[in-house]
Amino acid sequence: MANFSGQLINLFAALLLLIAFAMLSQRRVLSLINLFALQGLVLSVSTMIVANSSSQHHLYYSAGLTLILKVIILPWILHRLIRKLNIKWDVETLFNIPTTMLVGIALVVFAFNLAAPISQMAGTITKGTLGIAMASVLLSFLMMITRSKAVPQVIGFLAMENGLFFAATSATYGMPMVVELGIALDVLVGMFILGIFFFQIRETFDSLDLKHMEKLKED
Amino acid sequence: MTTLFSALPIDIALSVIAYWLLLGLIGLLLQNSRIISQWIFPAGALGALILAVGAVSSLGGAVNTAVLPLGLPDLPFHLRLDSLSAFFLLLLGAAGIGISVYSAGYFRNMEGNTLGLLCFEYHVFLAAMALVFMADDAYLFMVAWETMALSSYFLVTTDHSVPEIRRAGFLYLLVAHVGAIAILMCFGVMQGGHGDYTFAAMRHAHLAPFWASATFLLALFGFGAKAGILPLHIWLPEAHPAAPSPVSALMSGIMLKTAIYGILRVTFDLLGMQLWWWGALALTLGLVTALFGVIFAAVQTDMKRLLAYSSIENIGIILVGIGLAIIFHSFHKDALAALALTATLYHALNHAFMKGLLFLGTGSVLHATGERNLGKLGGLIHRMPKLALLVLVGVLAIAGLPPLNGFVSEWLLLQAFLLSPGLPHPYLNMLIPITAAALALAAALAGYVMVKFYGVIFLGQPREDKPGEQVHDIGIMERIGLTWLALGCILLGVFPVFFILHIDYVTQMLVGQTLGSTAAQTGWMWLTPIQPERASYNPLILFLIIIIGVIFTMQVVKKFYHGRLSRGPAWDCGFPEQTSRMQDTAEGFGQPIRQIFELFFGITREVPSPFDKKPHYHGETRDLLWDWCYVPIARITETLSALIGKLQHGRIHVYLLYSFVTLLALLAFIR
Amino acid sequence: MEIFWILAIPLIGGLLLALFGCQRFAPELNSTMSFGTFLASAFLTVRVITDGPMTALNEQFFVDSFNVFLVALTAFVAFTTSLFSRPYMRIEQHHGKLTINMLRLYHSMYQLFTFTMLLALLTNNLGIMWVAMEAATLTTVLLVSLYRTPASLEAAWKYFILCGVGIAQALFGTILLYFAAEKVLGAGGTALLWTHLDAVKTQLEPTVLSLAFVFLLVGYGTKVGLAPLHNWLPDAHAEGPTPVSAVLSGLLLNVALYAVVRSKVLVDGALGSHFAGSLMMGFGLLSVVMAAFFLSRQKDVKRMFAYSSIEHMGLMTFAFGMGGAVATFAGMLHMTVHSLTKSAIFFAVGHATQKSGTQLMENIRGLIKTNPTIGWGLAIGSLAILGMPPFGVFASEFLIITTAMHTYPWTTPFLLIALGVAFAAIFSRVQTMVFGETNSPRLPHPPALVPVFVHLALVLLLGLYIPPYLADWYRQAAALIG
Amino acid sequence: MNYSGILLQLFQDTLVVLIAPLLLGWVNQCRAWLQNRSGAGVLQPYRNLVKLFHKDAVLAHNASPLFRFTPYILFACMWLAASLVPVIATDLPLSPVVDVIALVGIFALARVFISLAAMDIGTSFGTLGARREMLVGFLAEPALLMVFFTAATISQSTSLVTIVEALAHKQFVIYPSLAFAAAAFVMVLLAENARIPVDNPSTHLELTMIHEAMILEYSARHLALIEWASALKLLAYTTIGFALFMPWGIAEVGNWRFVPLALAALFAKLLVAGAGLALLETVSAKMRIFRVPEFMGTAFLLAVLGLLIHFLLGSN
Repeated sequence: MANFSGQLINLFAALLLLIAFAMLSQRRVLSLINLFALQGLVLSVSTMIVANSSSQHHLYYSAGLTLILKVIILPWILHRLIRKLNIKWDVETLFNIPTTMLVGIALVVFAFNLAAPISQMAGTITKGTLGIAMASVLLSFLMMITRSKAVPQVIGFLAMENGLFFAATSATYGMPMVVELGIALDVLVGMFILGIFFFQIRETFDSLDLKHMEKLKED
Repeated sequence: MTTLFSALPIDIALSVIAYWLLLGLIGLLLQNSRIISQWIFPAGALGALILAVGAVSSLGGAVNTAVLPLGLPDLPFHLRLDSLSAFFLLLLGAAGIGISVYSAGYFRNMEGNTLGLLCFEYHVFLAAMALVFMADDAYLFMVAWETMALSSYFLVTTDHSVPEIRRAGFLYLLVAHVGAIAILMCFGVMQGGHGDYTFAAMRHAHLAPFWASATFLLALFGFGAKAGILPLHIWLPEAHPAAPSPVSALMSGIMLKTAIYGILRVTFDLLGMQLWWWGALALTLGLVTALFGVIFAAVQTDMKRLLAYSSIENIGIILVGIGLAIIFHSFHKDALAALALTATLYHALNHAFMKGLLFLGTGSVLHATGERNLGKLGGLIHRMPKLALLVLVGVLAIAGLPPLNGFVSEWLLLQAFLLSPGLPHPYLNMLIPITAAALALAAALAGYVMVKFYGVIFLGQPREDKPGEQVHDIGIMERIGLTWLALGCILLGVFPVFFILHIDYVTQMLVGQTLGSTAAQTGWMWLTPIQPERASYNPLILFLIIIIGVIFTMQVVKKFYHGRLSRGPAWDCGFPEQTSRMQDTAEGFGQPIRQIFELFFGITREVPSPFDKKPHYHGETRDLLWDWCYVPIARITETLSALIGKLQHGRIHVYLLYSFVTLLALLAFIR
Repeated sequence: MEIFWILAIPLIGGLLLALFGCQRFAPELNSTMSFGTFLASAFLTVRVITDGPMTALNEQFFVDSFNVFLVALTAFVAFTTSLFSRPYMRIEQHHGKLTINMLRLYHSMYQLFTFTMLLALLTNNLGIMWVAMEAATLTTVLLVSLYRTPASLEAAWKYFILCGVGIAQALFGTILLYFAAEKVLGAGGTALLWTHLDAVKTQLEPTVLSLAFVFLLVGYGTKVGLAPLHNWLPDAHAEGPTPVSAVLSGLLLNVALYAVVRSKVLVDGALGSHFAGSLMMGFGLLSVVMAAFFLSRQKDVKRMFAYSSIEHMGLMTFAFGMGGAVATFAGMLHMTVHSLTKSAIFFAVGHATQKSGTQLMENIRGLIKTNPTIGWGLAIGSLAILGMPPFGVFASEFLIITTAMHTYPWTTPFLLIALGVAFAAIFSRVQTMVFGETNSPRLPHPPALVPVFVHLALVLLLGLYIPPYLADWYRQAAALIG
Repeated sequence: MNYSGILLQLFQDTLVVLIAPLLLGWVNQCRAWLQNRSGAGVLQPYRNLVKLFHKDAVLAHNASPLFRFTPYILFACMWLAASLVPVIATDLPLSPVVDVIALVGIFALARVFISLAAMDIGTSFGTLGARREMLVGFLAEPALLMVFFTAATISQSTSLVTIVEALAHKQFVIYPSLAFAAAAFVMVLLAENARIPVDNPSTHLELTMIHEAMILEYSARHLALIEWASALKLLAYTTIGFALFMPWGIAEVGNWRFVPLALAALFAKLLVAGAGLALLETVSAKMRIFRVPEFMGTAFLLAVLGLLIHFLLGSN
C-alpha cells in the first residue's frame, strides 16, 4: 500500500513539476489560471493520498483547504478579475522560451542535488519529492522574473506558494494546523489586496503591463 | 593653592564644566543679549580662571580620578586629572579667560536669540574641550571629542545664511567625523578585546608591534584630521575664517591642541612602546605641514585665512617636536625626549596665546571695518592704536622673535635638533639636520607672513575709501581680553624657566625625565637645557637690555640733538600722483613667495593687457592638494555611487533576479 | 494577561477604526488605542522585570528579555507615531491629498499593522511569526499606495511582490526548520515553538539547518532591507505617507531582523560554528557599504533616509553576526536608538516636506529660520543618526566598531569608508535644508513635534546613561543570543 | 661674573659703537681705490652721521609712533648683537644671555621692525623695500642658522663663546664642513648687509634698491641711527665671521694681558675683511631682484651641505 501510494505521490509530484514547466512557457493568461487551478488540484489530491497512506488526519483538512482555496476560490477570483479587467485573451511576449526552459532544467538539477542529502533523512514516504518541491518553488521564482505583466506575475507568486505547500507535505506531513490556517488566510487576504491593486494599477496606468512601473529608480 | 580649596582639583575642574554647561543653558533660555554679554561671558571667564588655577595646583600633584555614573552600563564615565591633563586644562583655562572676556565685548551688539544659542554652543564647546582633557576612558573621550566637534560646527555656522560658511562647516564636520572614526578604531585596537575601554586597561594591554603601529597611525590620522596635519588640513582655512572671531580664537588656540593632547596621550601614555619610525613619520609630516602652512599663509588675501594657515604651520612645528620626542624616547634618550617634549608643549601653550590674540585682533578689525580682505584695509594704527599695539605683541610673538614667547619654544626645539646627533641610526642623523633647516625656513617665513599681516592691516594708508570716521578703537572688555593674552605672550617669553618647571611634571610623567632641573641650574632666569656651556638663553636680561638700549639711545639723542621736528608730505620720488592704492596689496606682498614656491600652488591669473580700458587684475592661488587628493576622492565616490546606482534599476524583474541569484549563490555556497 | 491586551487592543482598534474611521475623532481614537497598547506593553515590561521570562497560552506566546524590549519599543514608537500622524494626516487631508475613506483605511491598517508586529514579536511559534510577518506586509502595502499616485502604486507593487517572494523563501526555511525539528521533538505543535527548539538546538540536523538558514536569511533579509534584496525599501519609504515610513523604518525592519536573529541562534547552535554569523556579517557589511554609496546620489529626502535605514540595518546585522556579548549588546542598543532616531527624523521630514510642498531636497531650505523646531529636530536627528555623540547611535556604533576592530579588523576599513561617505552624503544635504533662507507658507495645523524631541531626548539619554534594568535586559538577551 | 668681565663688556660695547662706522668707511674707501677713485676717506661715515644729527627731522604726515620708534629699536638690537659677539675676549658676562640662535632672532627682530616701519607711511617704495627685505631675510635667516649649526655641532654648543673657545683652542683641524659654512656665511653677510650683488648701498635706483627703499622716509637723527645701526650690523656680522672661522687671537677668560694683542688682531682682521668685502663687491655685479632667491638658495644649500658633510664624514 505504502509503496503504491508512494509511487502515486511520485507521479503527482512529477505532474506538479510538469505543470510548473508548462506555466513557465504559457503565454496566455487564461490558460495560466487554468494551469494554476490544475496545479492546486494535483496538490490537493497528492495531499489526500499522503493523508491516507500516513493516516495523518489533519492532512485531510489541509487537502480540503487547498482544494477550496487554490482550486476554487483563487481561480475564481482570478477569472473574475481578468474578465473585469478585460484581459482574458491577453497574450504576453515572453523572454526566449527555450532559454528559459534550459535554465529551468538547470534549476531542477540544482534543486535535486541540493535536496538529495536531506531527502535521505526524511522519514516520510514522500521523501523523494522534496527536490521536486524545491524545484517548483525555484521555477515559479523564475516565472515571476520572466513575466512582464502583473497578473501572470501574481500567478507565479501563487504557484510558488503551491510549491511551498507541497514541500511542507512532502517533507513533514504538513505544518501544524494553526500555521496552515494562518498561511491560508494570508494568501487569501493577499489575493484580495492584489485584486484591489490590479484595479488601481489599471485605473492609473491604463494597463497592467509592468513596464509602466519602472519610474522609481536611481538616475 | 591647594590650601585655598579643600576640594580635589578634579572636583574643581568638574564643577567648572558643570558651571559652563549651566551658563550655556541660562544663556540659551534668557536670549537677552545685554545680560548674556555683560554677565554670562565674564562669568564664563571666571570659570576659566578657576579651571586654570585648579589645573596649576594639580600639576605634579597626585593623580585624581573620578567616576561619573553616566555612560555605558559597564563603562561609566571615567575621569582622570594627571599632569598631562592638567597642563592642557591650564592652556584651556588661561587662554579661555582672555577669549571669554573679549567675547563679552565682541558680542554685545548681537541679536538676542542668536546670541543665546551662540552662548550655549560656546560654553558647551569649552566644557567639551575640558572633558576631552580629562576623559579616562575611550567612550567619554569620544563623546567629549565629538561634542566638541559638533558645538564648534554650530559655532562656525553661526552665520549660516552665507553658502560659503555652510560649505566650510560641512567640510569641517566631515573631516572631523572621519577623523573621529579613525580615533575610534584606534581605541578599538587598544582595548585588546576585553571590552574594557578604560585608559587604565589600555595602559596595561601589551600590543604587538604591528598593532601598536596600527594604533599610532590611526591616532595620527584621526587626531591629525583635527589638528590640520597635511593632507587633512583642508577644512581649517575654510572653517576658521567662517567662524566668529572669538570662536576662531578658541578653535585655533585651544581646540587644535586637543589633537596634540590626543597624540601625546595615545603615544606616550597609552601605548607602552614607541618605534623610531613613528617619530620620523611625525617629523616629516610636521615639517611638510609647517612649510605648507606658512607658504600658503604668505599668499593669502583674507586676514583670517592667513591666520588659519599660520595655525597649520604652528601645528606642524608642534608635530615636529612630537616626532623628535618619539625618536629620542624610542632610543631611550629620555633627557632629549624631555627637551623636545618641553618645546612641543611650550609651543602649544604659546600658540594658544598668540593665535588667540591675533584672531581676536582680526575680530576687532572686522567689527570696526566690516572688511576681511587685507587688500582693502590699511592704516588702522591711526584709528585703533590700542589694538595695533596689542596685536603687534602677538605678531612679534608668532613671528618667533626674541624676547617673546614664540622664540622660546622655537629655540628649545632647535636645541633639541642640535642635540640629536649620536642617534644609533645613520639615516636619522642625516635626516635631522635637513629637517632643522626646513624648520628654520618655516620660522623665517613666519616672519614674512606676519610683517605682511601687520603691515597691510595696520600700517600705511587705508587702501579703499572706507568710511574711516566710524572706525573706533576697541572697547574696555575687548581691551582686557587682548591685554591678558598679550601679557601672556610677554610673560611666557620672558620667564620661560618658571613655566618650564611646570611643564616638567608632564615630561616626567610621559618620558620620565625633566628639563627644568637642568634648565634652571644656573638660576631661574637662565634657560639652559643641557649645560650652560652648551646653550643658554636669558630672555629677561635680553628684554631689559633692549629696553635699556632703546632708552639710553633716546636719552643720548635727546641730550645732544636739538629735537626739531616738522611734518611734511611723504616723499613722492618725483612722481606727484602717489595714491594710497599704490601701496602693496596683500597679494603684491605675497608675490615673491608665489614666485619662488610656484610649484606648490595652483595659480590662476587674469592679467589686464596694456590697452584695457578698465584694467582688472584677478589672481587666485589654490591648494593643489585639494585637486590632487580631495577631488579624486570625490570623483571616485561619485563614480562608485553612479555604478552602484545602476543596480537600482527600476525594473521589478531585475530586483527579483537579484533575490533569485542571491538565493542560488548562497545555496551553491553551502553545498 | 498583558500579552492578551497587547494583542487585543490593536486588533480591536483596527476593527473599530474600520467602522468609525470616517469620524472626526478617528485620529484621536487611533492614538488612544496605541496608547492603550503602549500601557499594556509597559505593564508587561514591568511584569517581566519582576518575574522574568514567561510563556502564555499553552506556550504559544512567550516573553523573554530579547523580545520584551522590542515589544516596548514597538508599542512606544507606534504610539508616538500615532501622535505625529494626527496633525500630519489632517494637513494632508487639508492639502487635498487624501479623502476621508483613505483615512479610514489608514487608521484601521495602522492598528492592524501594530498588531502584526506585536504578534510576530510575542509568538513562540515560528510558523505564526511567519504568518505575522506576511500579514505585516499585507497591512502596510495598501498604506504605501495610499496616495494612489503612479509612483506610490509602483512602490507598493514592488513592495508587495518583492517582500511576498522574499517571505515565501522564509516559509520554505521555516518548513525545513520544522522538518529538522520534527525529528527531535516529534510532529505536532511543539516542533515550531522557539523555546523548545532552543532547548534542543544542538541536536538539530546541521545540513538541514544551514539550508534552512539560507532561505530564512534571504526571506526575512528582504524585509530587513539587506543589500541586494533591499530594492523595495527606498521606494516604499519615499512614496508612502510619512507616518508609514516612520513605522516601516522604526518597527518593521527591526521585527524582521528579530526573526533573522532568532533563526541565527538556532542555526549557530545546531552547527556549532559561526556559519550564520558569517553570512549575516557579510550581508550586513555589503548593505552598509552599498547604502552609503546609494546615499550620496539622493535627491528625495525620504528616499535618502530610507537608504540610511538600510545602512543601519546592515550595521545591526553585522553586529549580530559578529556575536559575542558586546557586539550583540551593541546590536540591540542600535535597534533601539535607530528606531527612535529614524522615526523622529521622519516626523521632522514629514512636516518639512509638507511645509515646502516637495520631497526634493534642493527645494527645501532654511527650516531653522522659518520653523526652528522642525529645523532643529531634523538637524539634531540627522546628526544623531550619523553617529554623533552624545547620542545613543554613537554608543552602539562605538561598541560595534571597536569590537570589529579587534575581532574582524579587515572589516573596519569598509565601515570607515561607508560611514564617512554616508556622513558626507546625508549631512551635506541636511545642512542645506535646515540652514539658509526661505519663504514658505505656514502649515494649516500646528505640527506635532513633541514626539520628535521626546525621541531625541531618549536617544540622547541612551547615549549618556543606559538605565540599569535596560542594560540588564540587553545583557540577558545578549547571553541568550550569544 | 667678575669685575674684569664687566669692564671688558663695557669696553667692547663702547668699542663696537665707535669703530662700526670706521669699518664702513674702510670698505667704502677700499672700494673707491679698487674702482680707481680717490674716495672720501675712512672717516666719511662719521661725518655723515654728524651731518645727519644736525639736521631737522621731517616726518610724513601719517607716520605713526611705530615709525619714530623703530630707529631706536634697530640701533639697540644691532648694538646688542655687536656687543655680544666675542670680539677681543671670551670673558663677556652678557654673552650667555644670547646664543647663536637668539642672535639670529635679534637680527630678525630688527628686520621685522624696519620692514614694518617701511610700510608705515604707505608709499609704494616703502612697501616694495619691506617686501624685498623680508624676502632676503627669510632666505638668509635659515642659511645663517645652518651656518651656526655647523659650527655648533663641531663644538657641541650654540654659545658663541664656547664655539670660539672650542675652535680656537682645539688643535688645528681642517673642517670641510666649515669651508662650506664659510662660503654660505659670506653670501648671507652680503645679502643681509645690503651689499652688492644683492643690493647696492650707494644707489637710489628705484627698481633695484632694497634697504634704501625702506629708509626713504627717514631723515636726520632717525636716519643717522639707522645708518649707524647698519654699520653696527656689518661689524657684528664680520666679527661673527671671525668668531666662527678665524677665532684666533681672541682673549680667553681672565687673560687681561692678552687684550691688547687681541685688539690688534681684531683690527688686522677687520682690515683684511673690509678689503676682501670691497673686492667682492667690486668684482661682482648687482643682480636682478628675481635672481636673489637663487643666490640665497645657494647659500642655504651650501650651509645645509656643510652640515650634512659634517655628519657624513663624522665628527672628530
